[in-house]
Amino acid sequence: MVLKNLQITLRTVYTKSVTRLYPEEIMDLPDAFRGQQHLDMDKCVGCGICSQMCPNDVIEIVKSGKWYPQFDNGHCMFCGLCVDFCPNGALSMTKHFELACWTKEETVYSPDQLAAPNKAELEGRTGGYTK
Amino acid sequence: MEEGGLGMGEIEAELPPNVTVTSASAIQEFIKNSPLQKIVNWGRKNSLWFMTHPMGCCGIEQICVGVAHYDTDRFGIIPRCSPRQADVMMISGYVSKKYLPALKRVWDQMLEPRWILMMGECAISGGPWWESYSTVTHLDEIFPVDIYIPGCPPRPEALLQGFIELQKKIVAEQDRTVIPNPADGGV
Amino acid sequence: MTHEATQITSPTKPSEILLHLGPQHPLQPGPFLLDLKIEGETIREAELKIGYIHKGMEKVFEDRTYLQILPLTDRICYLASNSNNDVYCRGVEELLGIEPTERAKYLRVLTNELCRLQSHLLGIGEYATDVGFLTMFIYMVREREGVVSLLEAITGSRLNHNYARFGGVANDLPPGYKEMALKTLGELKKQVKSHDEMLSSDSIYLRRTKGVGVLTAKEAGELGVAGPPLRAAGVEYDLRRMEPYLVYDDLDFKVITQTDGDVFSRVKVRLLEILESIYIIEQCLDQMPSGPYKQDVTPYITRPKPGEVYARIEDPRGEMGMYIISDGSDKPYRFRIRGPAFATAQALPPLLVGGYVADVAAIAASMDSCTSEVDR
Amino acid sequence: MGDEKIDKTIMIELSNTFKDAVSDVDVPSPNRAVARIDPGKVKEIMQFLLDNGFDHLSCVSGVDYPPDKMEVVYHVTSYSAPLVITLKASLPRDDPNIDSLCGIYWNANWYERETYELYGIKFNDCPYMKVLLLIEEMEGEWPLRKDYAGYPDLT
Repeated sequence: MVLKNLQITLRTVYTKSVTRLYPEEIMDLPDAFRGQQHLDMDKCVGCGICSQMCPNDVIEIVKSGKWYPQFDNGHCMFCGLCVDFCPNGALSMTKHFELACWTKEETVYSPDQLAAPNKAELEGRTGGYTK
Repeated sequence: MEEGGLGMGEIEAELPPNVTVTSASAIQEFIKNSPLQKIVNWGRKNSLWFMTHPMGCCGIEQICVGVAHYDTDRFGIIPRCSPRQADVMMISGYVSKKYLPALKRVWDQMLEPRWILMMGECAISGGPWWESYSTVTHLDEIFPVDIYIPGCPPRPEALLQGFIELQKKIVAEQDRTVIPNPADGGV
Repeated sequence: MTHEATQITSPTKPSEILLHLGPQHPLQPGPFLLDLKIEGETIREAELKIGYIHKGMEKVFEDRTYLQILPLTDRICYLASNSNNDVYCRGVEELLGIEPTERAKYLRVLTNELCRLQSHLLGIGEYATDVGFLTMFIYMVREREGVVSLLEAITGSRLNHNYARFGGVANDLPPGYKEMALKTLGELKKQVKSHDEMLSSDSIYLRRTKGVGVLTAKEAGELGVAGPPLRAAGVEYDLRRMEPYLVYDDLDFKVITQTDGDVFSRVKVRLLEILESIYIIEQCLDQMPSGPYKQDVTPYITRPKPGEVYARIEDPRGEMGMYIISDGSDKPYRFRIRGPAFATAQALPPLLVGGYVADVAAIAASMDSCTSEVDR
Repeated sequence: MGDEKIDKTIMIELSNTFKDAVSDVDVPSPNRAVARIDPGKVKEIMQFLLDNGFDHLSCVSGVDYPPDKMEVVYHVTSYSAPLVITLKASLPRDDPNIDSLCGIYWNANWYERETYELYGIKFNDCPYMKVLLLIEEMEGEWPLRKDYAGYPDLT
């Protein structure tokens, strides 16, 4: 009984390791994954529908050149409603989730930061673990 | 200790000659200003034991981060059950007016050096319940917070990244244990 | 079992002491305070104090439009977020007078059952830690990661899925999903069977759980619990069978029951339900029709006709109900959440009275109540 | 768990037995039934339902209709049939109180306490009418009433 259970435990020693070696490699995220929003500055017209859709009052339309949305990630729950209802398809969900920062001010993402490319992909840290 | 003047105050006069006294805080002060602190910080950063303290959705990811798939032991980050054995408290959810006194007490029970991770948007800003009559927002004014991890809930990887950022912050000596915020009253 | 035990009185005899468990306590899935009056090792009175993460959800929901509520319903109980999405959408669909498409119904059943899988896996895992079976916890969370990845591939999020929409779902299955799912679930089935064997053969574990915290069918009915604790007592009460919603009518499944109603049976019910859910998912993947997965247009302002609806669903924890009153505007007039965990938590103190302090962890964890949902 | 026939006919029986106390009976769908009841008779009606196989009190909730009305809504159902009966009792808003059901359905206790603290509806004879979810200082604020001033809390 107890010995049999020990056998099961011993058998797992010889199975494949499941640990995802995070900082070096990021697992393959599905296409549907909802991470940090990406803003296509060419397509955005600053209509503010995303801001109205948001349940949490995350999005503020600010002027940086033209009018663009600014995201307060400290409020955002990444539900994807803003992306679903963007009439021009300017917003999209990326696979970028590494958002930890040192101060509260850094959680606010300006339009320029939203339009920047994905950091992890630039560093080539994706792939590796599918499960 | 060659700089025998450390911490010697009024009691000096009552001591026999060739005897110097010092105090714990003076030793701490001395270490802080010497290269020894780098070794201390190296030790601290590699043994960030966190308290399992699930308070909401983030609590589930907090549980997941400790086991096989993410295995925080690789970084010396180990879940502990008691606040007295933990270095890191994760505020992993909405704090209500009812829970705030208990949370403060848990925080007071932790030994220094100690750090706080704000996990998830509920802790950072109140999240979806930011307007509610029952939740406390602006927790960063109440607790000395070191790392903010947005996400609802953040993936376990994002939480790990938060820990790595905290390690960086400790090495850089920018954490709130070293540089307390004057508003905290020297917490 | 005394039914009157709703509040605790201060100790009178010198042999009695008051024991607080919580609000922060490692055995808990969330903060709550369990006050016990004990004499020796026997519990004389128990009182559960909740509200430590009360968020005022019902008030917040009255201030959001129907579509904005949708992601917030995830957060009622994060382990059953698909069920919550689904029951809310069915409520609003009934108010609007629309019907989800056929494929969407299958997709919702699929995600609901996946959600049940991961909830039960974590529930058993947490329970296993509380009875001192840490290995099982690590195995269970390892198994759960596979299910979570399956959910993530469809919905795009690990926990709070925000997947159902009025009249459909948010997105379709990714390509190659069926093969991936069958592979993972096949492995899971094997593992769960092995774990089941492990749990029912370990003599230490059996002594710890058999005959502990017995809740008979009659008592469970009086205490108003539903879900696995009730089915463990032998009552075949499952809304999937009794009030079939979505496509549960067309699917073949058993309602799992046990007879003893003790801690062991409650966990056994969950383990067997995992296998049953896998069977339902396999059927779903086979029978899923092609076609649109959502209505053509999702309006971003929804104004249902004045009226009211009470929609309910079989959550992993029992009966989840939502009572929505619409006054014709774009926001609900009243939104009432009837959570299964609330009922289960309420039934916990009477169950503890008369037992031993050492069994508190096992009984509390075997009821598997979700604090977030209790407090709302 | 009773072996009685539990279906919509209960509504006809109910309105026949309590002629003055039950009104506006409506059966919108096969599994749902709605009725309005007299708050003075709530205990008798619930006892009647319990005796007829409706052994599960699903939910008790309050609804606020300013300026003068408040409602307590009961959802009663059975472990052996899918019918959900919604019963509504209207109360005056300036002094809302109604009899407690704790003696009939044990699990009414927490639901009634919750309704009390959120709406200020008093349940007579409830064994422990104190706040359940809120902090004690908030007793008397009744946050779910429509005219509650503390929401949104934008501090």
